[in-house]
Amino acid sequence: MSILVDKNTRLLVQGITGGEGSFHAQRCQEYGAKVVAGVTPGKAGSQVAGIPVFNTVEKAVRETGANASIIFVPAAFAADAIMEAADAGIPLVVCITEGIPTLDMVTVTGYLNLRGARLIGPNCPGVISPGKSKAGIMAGEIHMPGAVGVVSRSGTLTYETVAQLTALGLGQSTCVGIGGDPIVGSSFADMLQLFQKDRATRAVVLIGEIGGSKEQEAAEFIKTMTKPVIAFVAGATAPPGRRMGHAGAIISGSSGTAKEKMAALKAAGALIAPSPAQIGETVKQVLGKDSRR
Amino acid sequence: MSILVDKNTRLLVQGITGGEGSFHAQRCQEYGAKVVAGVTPGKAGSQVAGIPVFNTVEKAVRETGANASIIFVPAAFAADAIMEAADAGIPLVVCITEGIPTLDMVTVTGYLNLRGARLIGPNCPGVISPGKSKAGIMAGEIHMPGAVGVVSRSGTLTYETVAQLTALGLGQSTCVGIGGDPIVGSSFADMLQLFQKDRATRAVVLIGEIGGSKEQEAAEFIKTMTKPVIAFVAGATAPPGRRMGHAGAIISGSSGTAKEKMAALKAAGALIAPSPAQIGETVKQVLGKDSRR
Amino acid sequence: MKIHEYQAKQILSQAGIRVPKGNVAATAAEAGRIAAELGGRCVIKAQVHAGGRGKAGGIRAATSAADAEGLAARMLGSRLVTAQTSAEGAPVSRVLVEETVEVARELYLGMTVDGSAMAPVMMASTAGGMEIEEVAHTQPEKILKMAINSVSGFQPFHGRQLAFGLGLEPPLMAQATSLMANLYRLFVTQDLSLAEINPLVVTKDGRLLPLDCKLNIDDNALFRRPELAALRDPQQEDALELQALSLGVRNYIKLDGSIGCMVNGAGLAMAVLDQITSAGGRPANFLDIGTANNTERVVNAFKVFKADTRVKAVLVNIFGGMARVDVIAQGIVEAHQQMDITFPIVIRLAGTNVDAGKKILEASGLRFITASDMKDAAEKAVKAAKR
Amino acid sequence: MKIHEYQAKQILSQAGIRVPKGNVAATAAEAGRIAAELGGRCVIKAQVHAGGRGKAGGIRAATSAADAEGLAARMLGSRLVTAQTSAEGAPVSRVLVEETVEVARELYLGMTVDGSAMAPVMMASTAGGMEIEEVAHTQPEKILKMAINSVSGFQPFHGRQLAFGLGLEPPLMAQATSLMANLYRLFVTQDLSLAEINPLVVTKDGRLLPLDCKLNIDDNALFRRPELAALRDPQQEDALELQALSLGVRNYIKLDGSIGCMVNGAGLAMAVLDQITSAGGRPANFLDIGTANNTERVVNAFKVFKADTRVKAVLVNIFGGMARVDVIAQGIVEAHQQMDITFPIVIRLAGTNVDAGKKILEASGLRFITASDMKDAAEKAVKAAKR
Repeated sequence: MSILVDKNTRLLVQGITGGEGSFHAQRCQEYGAKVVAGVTPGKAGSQVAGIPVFNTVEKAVRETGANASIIFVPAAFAADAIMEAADAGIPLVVCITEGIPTLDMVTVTGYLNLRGARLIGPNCPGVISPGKSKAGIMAGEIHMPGAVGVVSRSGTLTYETVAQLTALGLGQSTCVGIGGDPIVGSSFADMLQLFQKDRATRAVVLIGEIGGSKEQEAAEFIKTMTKPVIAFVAGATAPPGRRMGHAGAIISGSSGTAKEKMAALKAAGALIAPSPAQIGETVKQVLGKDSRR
Repeated sequence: MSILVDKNTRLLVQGITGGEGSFHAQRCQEYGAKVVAGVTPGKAGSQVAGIPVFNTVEKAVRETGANASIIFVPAAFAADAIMEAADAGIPLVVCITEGIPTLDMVTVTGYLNLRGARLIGPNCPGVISPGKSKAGIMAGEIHMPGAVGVVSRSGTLTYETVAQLTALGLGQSTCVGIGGDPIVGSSFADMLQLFQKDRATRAVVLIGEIGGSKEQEAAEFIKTMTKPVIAFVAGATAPPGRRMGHAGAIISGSSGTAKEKMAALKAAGALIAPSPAQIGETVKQVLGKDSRR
Repeated sequence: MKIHEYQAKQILSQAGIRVPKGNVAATAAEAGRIAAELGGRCVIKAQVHAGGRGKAGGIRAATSAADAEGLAARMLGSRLVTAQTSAEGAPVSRVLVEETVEVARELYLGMTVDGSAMAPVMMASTAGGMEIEEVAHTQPEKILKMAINSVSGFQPFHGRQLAFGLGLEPPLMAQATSLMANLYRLFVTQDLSLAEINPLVVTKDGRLLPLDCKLNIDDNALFRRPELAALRDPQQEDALELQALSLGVRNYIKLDGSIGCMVNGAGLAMAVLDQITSAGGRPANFLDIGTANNTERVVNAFKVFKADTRVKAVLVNIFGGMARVDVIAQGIVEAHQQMDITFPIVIRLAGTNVDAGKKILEASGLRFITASDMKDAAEKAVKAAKR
Repeated sequence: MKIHEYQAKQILSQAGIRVPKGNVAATAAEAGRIAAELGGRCVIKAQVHAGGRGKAGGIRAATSAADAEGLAARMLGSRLVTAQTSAEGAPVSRVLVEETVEVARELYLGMTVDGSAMAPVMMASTAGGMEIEEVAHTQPEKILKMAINSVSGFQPFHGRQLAFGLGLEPPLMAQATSLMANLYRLFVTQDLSLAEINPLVVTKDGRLLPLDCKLNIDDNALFRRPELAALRDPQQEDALELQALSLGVRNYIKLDGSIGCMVNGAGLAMAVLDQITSAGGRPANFLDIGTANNTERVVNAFKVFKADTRVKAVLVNIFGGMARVDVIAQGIVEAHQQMDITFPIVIRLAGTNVDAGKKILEASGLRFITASDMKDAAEKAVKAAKR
């Protein structure tokens, strides 16, 4: 098993005729994802690598049965694209786009809540269930099927983590980047809940960042989990009040620091990796000790 | 039993220091309702007939445990008052106010949906569970405790119906006016569902009006009901395209006519009273024949 | 509240929606000048609050400024009788003089508030120019409907879905979504209750233009839209209804019978009309006297009955609740003191303070026909009106 | 994006919020004239993008126009060093000259977007004039918070609840709810990321006035707020960061160490800073090179490293995904061709096209210190910087 995406995922690519959309649609396809449709308004009838293109998501869903969407449209139009996917009844929307205005995301999350759709991102690398499917921009080849779930606010730091895991022979059930913006569709806690229920996942790696309080909320959920959680929070040495690339990564007040976040995670029972280079090792220690299957 | 209000209802009156608010707060109290608080911004600390007045609903709820609110504030401020009640966690809000702009009600119903609060009205006479409690402006003395549920879009036509029922010795479990506006918080179907579940209710009277399609939606639900429904739809002789006092009572297109509504209700198994003066008699015939308890 | 087509188009234009070139004229000379500015060839449209103008001769093509002036001269000051007006028709005091547009396609675009969806709904159809309710009845699949909840508001995807559904490809698609976004914003910010652009035409030179437009404003919201309230044209309203309104009798609607009705509550008032009809009579009006407890409004209602020469009898049916029966009774007595009332009055009273009310009527020494219930009242009123 | 206090107050004023009387001056003479218009007695406030101005002498009371002119003359052209600026301080090129206000109470009012509530949040406190984060830490009960979801938007009841919570009774309550409604509308329509009125004062003559105000604009929304984007004051920004920005290196933040960093991805970049620190070194900057696959941005990043005289070594850590390692490697080689690079460069490469990237570096014949993973890279960079 796995979470979010698997062999049954029928992927739609919004913005498929753009450079990134077209490139990654093909990479997902090559990895084994069923990419069933693309959407670019006004480009209906054309194809990208054999994938049919539609004018609207509604039509694409009606004709192809797409049940997940990955979005590559530019920031100014991304909120509309996410809502279009939810309106068309797509239950899982992955938004890669970076730089979406925060207040657009207030509207989007309110609307998705109403429609009952799940959003991963924006400003995220997406989702991969190694060996099954990929709705994301991560390099598929660094992954390996297995029992470790990975959830992160950061893209490349996830790759780093996955590379460490794979090098140590620790495969992954699913890796999710939830995104680095102040408002994202899914929280750490949402993903931990799915991993806790997923039979294929034996341990979860959580990679946090400075800013906000999502790691503290995750800590509250970790208290209720039976599976081990290994955590790292980036930005311990970042100066306060600055936006560190990720719009969410601003330390404001006392609750946003890496120190406090790590303390909360530790108090909730998570194991803290001593440095970003030691995340893989820490997982190995835990799984070695962990007698539960 | 009964629906919506009973002996456990702790009623808050919003706009209690106004003429109507103060008058009806006392009438509800006299009828036996537990009127625990009133709200008028800026009048905290004062009293109306022994009922303490607060500045905000939040404070009133915190201090008195109010679990229902009846609203008498003017139309321009009523939407805000309804949302304030829902925001403070009140699960049942009854809005008497007439003349609220339709688009305000779009906002209000969206917000109440989010908060999980139930709204009765606006532009309605409210709710009475005879012998138990009253959150409305109906004259209590025409009612009589019993087994007939009444739900109506109209105020005085409800009184007319209740008077007929009482004169025939047919008491009422609960009488609800859902309001005559195009957008109201609760539909016929919502109320029918509660009456169907209510053990004290043996039959339900539904009084519809021209305009909209709420009666047709009710008909859909009636198909699933085991209790008899007696219906009347006012406005069979009203001219199309005119607003008959109730903003909702405009016949537009073909689906809003009394004829179509009565046909839909009849097809769903409801008994149609031949005239507004014969609603009581029709109920009596049904309950006489009805062998179910 | 209804407004004229020319007013509606001005509002569209202010909302950023392109409308046909043209202007409104109150005199034939003015119409001629506008026609000249448009190059002579133009369309003259009678401004009345009713549809069906085309078939009734209220929309005419002019070939020159002189022609336009002549057509306007014939329309202005006349009354236009259409399928939607009374037999007397509606007075034409203004005409809209507009450019002639070469039409390639006729579409429909409308907005209203859907009580079931509890949201504004945008409707679009390729069956433009037709009566949309007729289309809804016979070809419902031809109407695209989209409820727009207030969480998202109108988003470009709503527009694309409707536009592609209408078969509008880029660049018309972009024109359409922009027009729809502007119409939505207008609707929700200006408290409209109905907006209809029918037909919305695609011109042969590739423009998307509202050829006709109807905007209604939510009466309940007029208090906060003074600039829209000011657009009311009393000339387009019924004389009796206007008189009632000016007397503070707000919920009065003229019908075509002979029995004047005074009832409290809209639902009960409609039921009384039904009861009169089923008793074989015809009501002269709908009148919800409401709950304001003062005798003056009752007196004023009787002034309206008296002004209505068709009224042969009056039926008063009051079920006191918020409204107090004694106040109504007192009003009826005062009406008799203030004017000479010759028609018979059937009265049925019940509810709050009914006994006090009955006593007031008895003490007055006036003659009324009393009734025990609404059926009884209706039957007696029908009988009284036939005498 | 940050803006100045005087700009923020102009924006508040346009949004219908009353602000203290006054004006901004770029010269001492101008300041004197404004002071004279205000009656002589006034306050002179240095305009810099940093808090803590009061304690640092950036806010001074003037007793006359001449006094005001003198104070302004001393401030203008100087650099103000506060607890929130660097040691060099921020340049003062404008002063705000404002009426002196008699303060009865100091309150706090702020808005930001709460990532957990996924909504704008309005915060109010009776602890006005204090650092709100300090209050949040020590007396959290003193901060009233209200998340305002986009379904309802800001409603009067939100305002009443906050105003009564602050102890504001009518008529100040009405002033407060109106101010809050305007602030909310401003926040959501202008894409603000932070709005702080601190202190919001109740004056002795019963006015509610924003005495200081900070507005930040969401960088992601600047594309649709050109009028706000135009308010940027580059003088208030760090010279190296400005240079980076002008070279298209957007995610560059100057830090206080000696190791220049070039990383792809913000999270990985932060982790690299952490790794350098734990290896005993100090990073000179944060730099997320992003995913744009062109060599020019890499070359430009090296231009910034070269311009930064503190840089003793550079650490390049790239985990290719969207970004391709070969392009980055090519960029590093081109940087050496275009400029004389003397500092040692530690390079760790992984991910997409890593082999091609390594070949490019080898083929260049240039000397680099290669590292196997980020820990190794950090340790080697720290060692290199110490030499």
